[in-house]
Amino acid sequence: MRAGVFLCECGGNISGVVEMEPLAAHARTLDGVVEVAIDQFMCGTEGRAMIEKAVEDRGLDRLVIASCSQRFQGPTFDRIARELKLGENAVAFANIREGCSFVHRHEPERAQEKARKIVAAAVARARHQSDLPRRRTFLSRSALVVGGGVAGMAAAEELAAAGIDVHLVEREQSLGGYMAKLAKTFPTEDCAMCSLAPRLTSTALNGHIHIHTLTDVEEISGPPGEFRVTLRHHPRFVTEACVGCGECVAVCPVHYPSSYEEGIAERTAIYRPFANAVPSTFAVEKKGWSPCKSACAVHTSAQGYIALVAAGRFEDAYRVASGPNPFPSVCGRVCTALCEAACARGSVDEPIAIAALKRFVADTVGPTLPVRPASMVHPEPVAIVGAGPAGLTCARDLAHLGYKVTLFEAQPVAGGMLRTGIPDYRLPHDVIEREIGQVLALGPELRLGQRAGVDFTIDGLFEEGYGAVYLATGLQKSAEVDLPGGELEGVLRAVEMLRELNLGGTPEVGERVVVIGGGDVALDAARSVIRLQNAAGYEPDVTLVCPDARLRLPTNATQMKEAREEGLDLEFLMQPLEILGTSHVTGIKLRRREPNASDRRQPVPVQGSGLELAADTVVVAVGRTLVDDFARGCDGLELKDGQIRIDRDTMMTTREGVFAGGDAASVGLHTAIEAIAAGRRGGAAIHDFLRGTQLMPKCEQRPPRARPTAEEPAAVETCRRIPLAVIDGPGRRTGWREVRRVYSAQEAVAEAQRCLNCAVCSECGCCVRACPSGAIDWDQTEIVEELSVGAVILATGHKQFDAARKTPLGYGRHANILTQGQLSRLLSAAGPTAGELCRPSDGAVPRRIFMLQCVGSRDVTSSGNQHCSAVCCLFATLNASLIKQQYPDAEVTIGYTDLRAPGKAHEEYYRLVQERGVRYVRGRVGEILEEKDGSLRVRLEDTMTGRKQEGVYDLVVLSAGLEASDGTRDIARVAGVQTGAGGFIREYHPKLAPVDTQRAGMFVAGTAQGPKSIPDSIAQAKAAAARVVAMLSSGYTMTAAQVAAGDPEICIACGVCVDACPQMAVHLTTGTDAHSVVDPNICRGCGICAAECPTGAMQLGRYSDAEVLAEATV
Amino acid sequence: MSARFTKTPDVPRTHGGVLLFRSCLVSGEYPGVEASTKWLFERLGIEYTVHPEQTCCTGLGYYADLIPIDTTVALAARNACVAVDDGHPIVAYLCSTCYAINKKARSILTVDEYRARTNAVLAKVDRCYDDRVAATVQHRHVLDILWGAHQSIPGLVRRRLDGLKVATHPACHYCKVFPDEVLGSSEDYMVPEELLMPAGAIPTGAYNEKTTHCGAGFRQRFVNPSISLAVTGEKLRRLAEEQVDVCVHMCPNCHVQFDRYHDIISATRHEDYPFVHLHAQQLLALALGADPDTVLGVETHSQNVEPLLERIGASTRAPMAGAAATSGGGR
Amino acid sequence: MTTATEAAEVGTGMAGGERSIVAFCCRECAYAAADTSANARTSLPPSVRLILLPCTGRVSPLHLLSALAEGADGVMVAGCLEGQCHYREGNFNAIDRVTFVQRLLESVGVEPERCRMFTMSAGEPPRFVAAVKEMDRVVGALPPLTRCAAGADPSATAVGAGDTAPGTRVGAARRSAGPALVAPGGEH
Amino acid sequence: MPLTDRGREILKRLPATHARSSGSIGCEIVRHEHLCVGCGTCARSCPTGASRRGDTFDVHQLLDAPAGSRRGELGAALRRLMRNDPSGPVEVPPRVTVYRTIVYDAERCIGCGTCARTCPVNAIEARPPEVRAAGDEGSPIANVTTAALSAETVS
Repeated sequence: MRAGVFLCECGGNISGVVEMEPLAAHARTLDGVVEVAIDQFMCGTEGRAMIEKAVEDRGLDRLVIASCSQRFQGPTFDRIARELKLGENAVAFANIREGCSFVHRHEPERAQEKARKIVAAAVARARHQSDLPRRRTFLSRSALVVGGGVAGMAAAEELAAAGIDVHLVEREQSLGGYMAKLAKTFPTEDCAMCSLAPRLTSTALNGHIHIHTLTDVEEISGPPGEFRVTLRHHPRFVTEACVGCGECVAVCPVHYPSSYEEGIAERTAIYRPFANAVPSTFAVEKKGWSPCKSACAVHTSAQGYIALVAAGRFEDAYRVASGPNPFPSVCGRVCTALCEAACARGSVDEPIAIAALKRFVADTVGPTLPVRPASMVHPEPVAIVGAGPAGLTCARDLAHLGYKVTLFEAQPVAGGMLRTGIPDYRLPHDVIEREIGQVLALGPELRLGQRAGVDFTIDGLFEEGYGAVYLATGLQKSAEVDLPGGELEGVLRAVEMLRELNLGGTPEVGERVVVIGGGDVALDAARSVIRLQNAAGYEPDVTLVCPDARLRLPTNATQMKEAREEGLDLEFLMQPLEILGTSHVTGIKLRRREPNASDRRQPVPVQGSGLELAADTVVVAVGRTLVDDFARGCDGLELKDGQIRIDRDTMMTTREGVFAGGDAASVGLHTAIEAIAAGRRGGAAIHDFLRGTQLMPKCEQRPPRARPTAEEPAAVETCRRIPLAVIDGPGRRTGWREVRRVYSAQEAVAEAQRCLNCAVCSECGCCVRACPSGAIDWDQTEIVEELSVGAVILATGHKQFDAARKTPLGYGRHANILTQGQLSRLLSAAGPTAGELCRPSDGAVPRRIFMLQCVGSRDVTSSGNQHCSAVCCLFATLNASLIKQQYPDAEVTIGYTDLRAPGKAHEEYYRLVQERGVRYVRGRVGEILEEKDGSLRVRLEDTMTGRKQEGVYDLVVLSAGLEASDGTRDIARVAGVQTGAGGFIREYHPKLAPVDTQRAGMFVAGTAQGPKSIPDSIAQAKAAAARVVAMLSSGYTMTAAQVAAGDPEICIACGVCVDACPQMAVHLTTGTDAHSVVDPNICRGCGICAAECPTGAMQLGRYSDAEVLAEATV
Repeated sequence: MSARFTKTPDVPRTHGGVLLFRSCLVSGEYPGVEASTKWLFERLGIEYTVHPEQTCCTGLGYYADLIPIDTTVALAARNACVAVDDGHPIVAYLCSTCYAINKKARSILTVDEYRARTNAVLAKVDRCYDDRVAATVQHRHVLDILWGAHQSIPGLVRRRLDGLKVATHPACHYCKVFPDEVLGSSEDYMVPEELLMPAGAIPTGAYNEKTTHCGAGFRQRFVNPSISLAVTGEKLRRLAEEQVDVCVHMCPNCHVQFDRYHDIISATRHEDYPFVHLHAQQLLALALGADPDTVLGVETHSQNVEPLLERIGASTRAPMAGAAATSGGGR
Repeated sequence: MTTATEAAEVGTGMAGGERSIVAFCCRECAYAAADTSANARTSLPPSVRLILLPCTGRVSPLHLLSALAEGADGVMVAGCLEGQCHYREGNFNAIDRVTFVQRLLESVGVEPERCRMFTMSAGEPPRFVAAVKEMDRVVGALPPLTRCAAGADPSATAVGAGDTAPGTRVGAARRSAGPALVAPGGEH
Repeated sequence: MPLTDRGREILKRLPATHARSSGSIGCEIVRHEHLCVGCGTCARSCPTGASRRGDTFDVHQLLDAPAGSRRGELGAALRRLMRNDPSGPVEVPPRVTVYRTIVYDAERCIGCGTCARTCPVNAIEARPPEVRAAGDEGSPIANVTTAALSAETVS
């Protein structure tokens, strides 16, 4: 070491007590000291010149400055050393002024001795000082502001004014935050929106501010100066083309509680919270597909047409119901209604009667709508074999797409099993024929009595020029019966019998009939036989023998109940063995069965339980099989175990150009709705095939299944389903009239209003059609964006304490209890009541109003918060003042604990409002009771007079306190900043750094840091912005010299330093040679880790163990 | 209108080691409450015992300012020793007054000086309330134990209580003396109603003046009968407003106050309060098929409970005409 | 302005000049208070020499014991008030480390008062002055600290030195058979 | 043998003596306290919690520490000051983490040797068990009847 000791006389401050020459002489004796100089003002220009000359002449590499306190002139000499290229750690200080001369003026000789010691210590320290690296990190001149409330916007504008690029992220649909909900602000009573709107527009128009609404911050990583931020943009479903005209709101049928209106008013699914929202484009809240839509095979927007029915708009409802399904009336009657099983209302009381509502809509509106033939666009004609639900749906879709379609039906009537399989009492023929008529009206040609493979062949069709063929023949033949005696007279096949019945014939049946089977065909056959026997004058005596333990889908409990009411008796777990009789049936031999482990598979016969039933007719309904004569004349077509083989994704059979669907090539249950779904898929596949587009798999990507939030069902009044009128059981046997009546209009509307709006947007499509600029786009999905920003300001705000947590106060139970936020919405001119104050229960103007302070604040019980929420006293005073001005004869009483009005002009405002006649009573209320007429009895003890007071009021307003918002809790977790009581983000130092957080480069502003008023929030926002500007202004930062650093060789990776560091700046590398790594950007140089390190591997720049020990032990 | 309330969190099930702490008022006024509780414990498979050496908790005397606290603490300590020595450290109290006074004694006994004084007394009967006893004894209300086993109630329901509107009168000494140890919310205590919901009972949830007390006030009933009955009347009026069918209780003191004076108050105030008072355990036992006479002991009640029994189909008096009797009456 | 009282305060045990106290002061609070009191020309006992550290959290037991071993009669740590530390927790660590060193000194028969922690705010210079004077008075009242020469054989002064084998503490579970392992050497 | 969390949980419940009684697994753990630097790695990695950081500190660990190490310097300084031999372990305040003596509980130690392997300063020695002759009653773990094991744990 070649050190130079420079003694400063400090103009007599030092030399007046300590003789400089003897001190210099002593300094020269210290080893390593090659130069000693004295000057009157070492920090002056002369002193500086002396140092430069000494460094140059004597080649000094260390400077020992014996002068005043390092806190005072330290930076001056550091800069000199840096300019003389001596490095970052070349100067040692000997504080012989404040450390010696000033404090020992009366003991010069002891001061002299101490000065010598201080200089010697500094020289000893200098021997151990080594240069320290400083890294330069470039800062991106951009910042992220989380939270678009008044604080977030103020900070963003301030940063933009400093030329910094700002990303303003807001979770809600529009900027504005809590202030946008207020009517007026205290203490000046000026309108909140009037002061906020200019900020909103200037923020929107500011080029430097990029606004991201409906966006969450998912992750923040990396060091300060180059934070890597991941944003998740939730879909708005409305494009930029939206001009904000509001046509869509007029047609949206959904009513959903509005969080902006604090729950006292409803909004539609597509909405804009308030008029001058920024951005002004609307947004659709869509939680995915409602449970009913996801469960339906054709994904009908059931919530859509139910919402429209609830709004009384039956035409729109019919359009939504018949969109994906050409047979709404039919399905309203016979569908298995999986949607009702999935309905979320089922968890509250009973599912919505979705099928009945669809039937009501189709029956009332269906017949009235004229159907115009579709225009022919594509040249290739398409042939459809089989005019059942699958074929007809395919025909309708292809007709809409502009194809010339020809339907070939073997039976004399179209409709397939719907027409010939289901008797009138369940599906009247006129209904099915009407809906078939509507399909044919689009243009497809129907040729009856044409059996494929007999009257024409599939190959023949291709020769005639058809582009594609769709086989939808269904299963028209009863399955073979392998029972002995199956060919006896009196044994009927159910399918054929029902076909004969439905085609007008009257199959004759005996007096004692046994029906064998477990599906819907069996049940229909049995109930038809009852009616036939009744018509033939016999006493109905029918037994349905079902080999399984239960009737199979698609039958359901209601059908079985109706059958029992009509006198049918059902026997389960009975296996038929033999049909008795010589030429004609005389009885049937059966055996009872035990259900095995799962009674779906073959039940195990029980020995010795054989019994016989006398019967003169046996109807067999054990399934249906394929009539496969169409296969002749169509080479290359493969059949596999009774079904046409198709590629499930492209619906194409093994023969090019031939597609198949419905029961004949079923992918699921043999139900009407599955057949219709197969028809739609077939139509789409043929269109792709003919247009040559690549045959994409037809499975749709399903959006998430929406669920109502946990508390929605709980908040719903229970009201069971509106019952459907039914003809009484015996009365039904006499004829074929339809069993179940249809809803009346009032009943339908009442039933539809029970819907919980699970997905909020019911995808009814009304807004899409109504939008003049076509701005609504349902295909938007979430977008993830990565950003790099220099600094982050957290301004995520607060939320109101949930007053329902104080059960005895009755919020949520008693109608006429509001929170101050809700009252503020009522008093707001842009509010739901345009400023009129009206009681929620009866809308009357309340005359006696009571306001209760400190609800959930200053509360030591477990159901409240301990902190004071700072603004509620003034908020209540403001609202009380507004009420008194608008309704002078109103009596407003405020029950307070301590009326706190600390801000500027708050006390004067409080006094003014008292003069306006608002009464203040010092007392806390234990319970609020609701009287019969909705008025509220409030009991409190006036602690000033010590007397108990009890009053009856028309309206009670609770001043619920402030808590950290969900956004604040989430961002604290994501950003890794600490939170304190009440969940608010903890500032780094309550007095010295109120807007910093303990993470460098991250700042906090507004109510996210704690309850405060708007002016304080804005002040903090500007402060935070100033901190960011200071940090980013230089464009780059040099890491500090005084930071900790671990020596990888000595470090044993025990992690003690990691736990000790309050800044979380240290982490361990993994692997065999693991060691500690300190991030110089985050380390603040306190040295705690260095003191804790068990091996001394961790050292702090400028204060290493060697340096400190040297100075301490001289 | 189904009430809105936050569900009471589940607690671990108590399988055994329970000492059923006999209560003077229960034994004297409504022995059926103790019988129902025993019957329920057996149905729910909770092993319990009743110890002959367990004495009175002197709660009534202490609150009526007749008995000094030292006596009460000594007796509580002795009862705790009896429970722990007998291997049944979980003491289940039928009466909320016993519950609160014993918990209060437990906290007093944590102070060494008082414990030393108490042990000095207990030494005469060679008992000692040492750390082991203090650590193992647990003070529970019977409802806490039943709530522990509430998952198995749905399976044991024999008589449906469909359409029966039930409201809880929360016992002050359970909810207000140790509010943080209450199962669920101390201001909206719902355990009795949640125990009865599986049987189809309709809960009332929070209602006006739910947390107001029953008016008994230990000695107020005798010293200021007018005030005492006025408060009880207020509570009856509020319950009537809610159209409840049964008000369930968890402390014999309240039950006495309501059941004995219900008709008297109704007569003096010329108001009709069309509902009956039962202990929660009694109604639950009824729903699980217990016999109203031998198990519930309804004849000790002043009110006529017969209409309710008929409505549930548990009446043993008049033969039931026609209505489809549910398979009830576990004699 | 020397006042008689200040002179008199010098302890009787050791002449004012001989004792030396090393004070580790944090830059934000203690050293700032020192500078302020010095600028007000308040006189302090010359036995205390200040060492500047960013935070008292930087002080480790090694510094304190080495200072005492190398000639200091007392060591003093002066930091921020609890909860006011500029680095949030540094002073809490220092308080515990000073307590630990006190117990170490006590266990080897050295007066624990030779090592003390003081907390003050930058705005309270008088509190710093009082701390320095208190430390000076306390250390002054103590007999001079005896030290054996550095590196000398500890057994010369220490009592009952253990055998040379490095202290092993055997905790292996005794197997039923197996020879009992050597009794640990270092245990006294 | 790297233990899964699940394994660690089971070992915590399994009485240690049980696994050791077979005599064929589990080495002798010998701790050289004077070499210990107090980093706590052994406490953190011990599967059965046999080693854990104690609340006291044996001053001898400073006095006997090797000369070059950090504790050696502390010990040297203490040795120069000390007037009498340390009277016993000293109570350690909460925030001092490094100067704590590791409490080693032989009962819970199953002798897996993890602490010896992970100790960065080789202050712990794991002496392998003598291998028994085959057929000896203390035979390897394989034939410890599972019934004994399960009976033990089930109760």
